Amino acid sequence: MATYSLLVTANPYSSQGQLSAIQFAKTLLEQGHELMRVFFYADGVLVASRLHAPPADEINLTKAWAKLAIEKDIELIACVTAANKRGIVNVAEAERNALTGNNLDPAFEISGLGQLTEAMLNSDRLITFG
Amino acid sequence: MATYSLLVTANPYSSQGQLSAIQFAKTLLEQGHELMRVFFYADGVLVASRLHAPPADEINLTKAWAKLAIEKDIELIACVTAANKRGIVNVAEAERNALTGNNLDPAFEISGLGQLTEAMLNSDRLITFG
Amino acid sequence: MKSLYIINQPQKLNQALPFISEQDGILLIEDAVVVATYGSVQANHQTLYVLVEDLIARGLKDKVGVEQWNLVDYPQFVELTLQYDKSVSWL
Amino acid sequence: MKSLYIINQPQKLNQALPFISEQDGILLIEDAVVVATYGSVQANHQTLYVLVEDLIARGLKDKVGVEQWNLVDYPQFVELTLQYDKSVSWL
Amino acid sequence: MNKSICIVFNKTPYGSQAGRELLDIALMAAAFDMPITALFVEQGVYQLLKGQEPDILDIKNHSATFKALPLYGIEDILVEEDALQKFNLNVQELVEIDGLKTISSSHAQSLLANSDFILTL
Amino acid sequence: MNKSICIVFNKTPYGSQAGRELLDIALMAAAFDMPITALFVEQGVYQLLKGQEPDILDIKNHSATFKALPLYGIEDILVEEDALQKFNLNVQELVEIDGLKTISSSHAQSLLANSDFILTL
Repeated sequence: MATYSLLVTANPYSSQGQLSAIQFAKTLLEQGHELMRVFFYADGVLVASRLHAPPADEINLTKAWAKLAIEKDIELIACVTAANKRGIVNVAEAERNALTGNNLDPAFEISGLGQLTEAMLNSDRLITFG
Repeated sequence: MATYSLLVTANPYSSQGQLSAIQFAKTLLEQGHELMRVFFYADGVLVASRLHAPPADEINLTKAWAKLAIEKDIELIACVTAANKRGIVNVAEAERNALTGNNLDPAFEISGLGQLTEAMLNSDRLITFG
Repeated sequence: MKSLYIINQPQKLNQALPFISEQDGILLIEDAVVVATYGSVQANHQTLYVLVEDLIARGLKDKVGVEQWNLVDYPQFVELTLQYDKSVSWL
Repeated sequence: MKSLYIINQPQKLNQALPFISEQDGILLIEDAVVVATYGSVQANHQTLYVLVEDLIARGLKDKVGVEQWNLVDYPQFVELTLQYDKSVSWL
Repeated sequence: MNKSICIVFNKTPYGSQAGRELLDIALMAAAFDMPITALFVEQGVYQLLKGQEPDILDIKNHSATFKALPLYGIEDILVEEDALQKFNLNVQELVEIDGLKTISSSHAQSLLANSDFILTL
Repeated sequence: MNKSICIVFNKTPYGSQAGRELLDIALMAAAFDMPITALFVEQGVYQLLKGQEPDILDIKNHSATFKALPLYGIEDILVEEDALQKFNLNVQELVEIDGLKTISSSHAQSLLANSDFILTL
């Protein structure tokens, strides 16, 4: 059994990469492998907002990631620089930047790029979905 | 003198289109033309969030649009369907979708696609930035 | 009607060309400006423009083949959109 | 080391090919799966795979040139990432 | 006479939302009584392929909506011949839409020249 | 021996953030003492062009950061020869970076084959 980490840079709205990443994550877990961490970078961080309201008959990607994270105890980490630039902020970052509100979904964490490097060094495989 | 409307579909983070649109808007106004409306669609709606915190030495596109809108009295309209799907919501849409928070910048308005069609019919020129 | 085709990615020019009429204009902006600095375009009588601000941003202003390309700045870009009957952004 | 190159846009395959070694594998996913349904790829001994779920989504499953392409599903996709020493998403 | 609009589909589903979001524009413009042409070129011809099943990937299938275009008064539905040929497709493999026609690139050229607005995404 | 990483720049500035955001990854990986190669291929060679002035468009110029790569311990900075030729560029037109070398596509192939990780954006 192998340990995976995923790097997700795909725009959740105008590309298919987030869906592919979720499907890949589910499949590797079904096969008994371990998923250590999903690191969101570039436009990938946009999925970490809790304010999405897609049409009722369409998938909510944020909730799909959150479900996976809760059921399988997986770390979902969004890069702080990429996130702040793209309007994804938690309570602390909102205060630090004097913003009126915050939108990070509770299933996600904001952290630094070091978490990606660490995932590379401590996983057997890193797969990127862009 | 001519009346323009702009259709902005560019991702504000991973493409240059929003900047080009702002530059084009400023230039046409300097030349004495009228800018009736800027309609944001597809990934273009992402710029309408007030929660952006770009690095201090970089442009804040949301504020750049807002400044233009206030100084020159220009309508900035984000398509409601595109916006809700992409996590851009005003107070009313947040309530309607039972979301805990909202993030629409006060310089922008949320409305329907009919506002794009109307802009096409009532402007001399429609220029798209994608 | 004469149209101004606005191209903002290098690979889009060749994709758009079959649909652009002889009397039309083609304007390269953003990343597409690199196309004006190498080789030549199989244009079919269309007038070719490239946005100078986007060339300067990328350090490419002095590398444009000026016999084929007309350099325009933002004020001229606005004028072009009036000179042509409509503008088409080929995304 | 043997690498699995993952391609998700049609135009990226030709861009990536010069950098892919003979012993590597190439897997088409998402919009790139259309490439497996027309013409043939100038591959240089690499093993070629295409993701069947993405073909089915687009109504293209029966149009793949199966003499050149190996159809794999998501479980096989995961297995491929272990069979090869590393995976490379050529974005 | 109302201004006319040509909506150009040039991207494969489902890697982007372009097809879906252009359809929404087409339906809205139809409600405003604008004469509308839906033009499918390059990889956009894949939008019309029969037998799409994106639901297996949790993606909503919008290809059925193309069939409904005539109901909204959109009757000019044109497909680029060269693209079909290049991608090894034929008209029988496309969803059946009343009035769907194939056209040459040069015909597409003059169609585009004569439209008041042209939109791609 | 730490795992090695090859970071592949293949896109023009400033139409996307790819160059900028890949640089950030390179600098972070350097802090973890991973052996790093920065490889510029296809249109990515434009990242290194001298005389960029994106500030005239209110865009931050990140090209100076490439010069600083050796200070972060990143000394393998390689540029695809074929791309330079194709785009009518030469090495003298690139920013001066200690140790910058041009390589052939086949050399790039074996470099990629021997890296533990390869990242593009």
